Amino acid sequence: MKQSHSILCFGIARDITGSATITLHLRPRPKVLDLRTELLAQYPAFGELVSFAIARNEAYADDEETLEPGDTLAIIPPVSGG
Amino acid sequence: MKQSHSILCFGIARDITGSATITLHLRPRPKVLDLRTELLAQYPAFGELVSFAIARNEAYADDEETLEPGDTLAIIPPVSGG
Amino acid sequence: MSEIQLSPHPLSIDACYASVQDPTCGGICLFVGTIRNHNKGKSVTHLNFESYAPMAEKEMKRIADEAKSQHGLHAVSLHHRTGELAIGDIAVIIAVSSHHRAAAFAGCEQVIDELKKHVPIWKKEFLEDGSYWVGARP
Amino acid sequence: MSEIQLSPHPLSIDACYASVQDPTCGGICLFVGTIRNHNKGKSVTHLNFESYAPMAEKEMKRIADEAKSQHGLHAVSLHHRTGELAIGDIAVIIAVSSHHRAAAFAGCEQVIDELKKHVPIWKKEFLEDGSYWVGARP
Repeated sequence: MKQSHSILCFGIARDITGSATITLHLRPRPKVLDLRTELLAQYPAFGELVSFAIARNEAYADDEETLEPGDTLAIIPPVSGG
Repeated sequence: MKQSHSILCFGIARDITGSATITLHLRPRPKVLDLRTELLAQYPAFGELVSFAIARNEAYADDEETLEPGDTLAIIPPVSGG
Repeated sequence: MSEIQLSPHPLSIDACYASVQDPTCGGICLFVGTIRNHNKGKSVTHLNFESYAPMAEKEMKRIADEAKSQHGLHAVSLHHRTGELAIGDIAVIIAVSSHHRAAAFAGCEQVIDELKKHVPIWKKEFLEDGSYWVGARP
Repeated sequence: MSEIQLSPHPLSIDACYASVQDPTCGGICLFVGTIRNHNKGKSVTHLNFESYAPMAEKEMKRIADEAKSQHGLHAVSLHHRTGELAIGDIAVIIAVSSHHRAAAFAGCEQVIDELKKHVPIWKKEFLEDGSYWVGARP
């Protein structure tokens, strides 16, 4: 039984996915790393970026954190403010 | 034959001498050090300052520089701008 | 005190300055980042800043608070613009007040360095012949 | 480019900023020095800056030029007020523009440090019960 998560896309991430929000289907109680892996499988262009981070509930998330249903998730490509 | 030099006084130097300009009589072709020595002899209160410099023609002067007639001289007590 | 703004409206140096000024502090250091007319030899016509606003505001606040406590600052203000900007427009202003001058410089530099590393804001540069997201690709 | 002003009139941060701003530079560092309401535990009511104007202007220019060449800066502007100032008034503004951010911070800090050591300007502080020349006596 897969768990579905919607994920916000900003900057070049929106260009890659073609949408401001995407939905990924992951195993139950997935880790951030599972999300990254699935994202790269569906959108190999993420592998061409300098790097990308995942934000969980508006904070940078470690690969080992477990995603809960209802978490606010976002793809954070390399930032360039200032 | 003494050589007379007029000297500008700023800040606490003006308070010590009581005047914006003083005149000192020095030996011919005096050095900056002679001026400092004469100044301390006439106004011992300069010895109570943290330090003081002599400006010659609007630049800091070394003790070994020779004063020429017509030089613009000034006493520079510790600065406190900014 | 630390104060942040993420705003689509033109930024004001005077407003950022006023928010940190205090009669107990003798020194204020500011950094103002503006839009350059070139980047890596290419001619830039204008650009657009996109942000993940709620997270950007949290990161800005965290960075300002950390600089304040690490350097013993009196106040930090951090304003960042969003949306479309022209050459010469102000993208970011940081103002830091402190009893000690060296701490104001060090704290201000830390805030801009950390902002450029961590705050989720993305700059798209428009050239005469196209556009690209700055720093996204090697 | 380096530009200096020694003036009895109120200083303007915007004017100092504008004199160094340039579309080739992405970063400007400013330092603003204001009049504090206390010094070494004493309550200051106001103060007076006296200068040896022609020499002060030469020293200001020398310090600005040296910072510019040593740090590879684009432009340096250094404005200092003279005469009577009240608490919170701006005594000095330094603005430095540079292609490289770290150089702007280092150059701006060097200018204020050197100004405080070498420029012939003297500050007389007025307290509730008297006045004294700052830094003159041990």
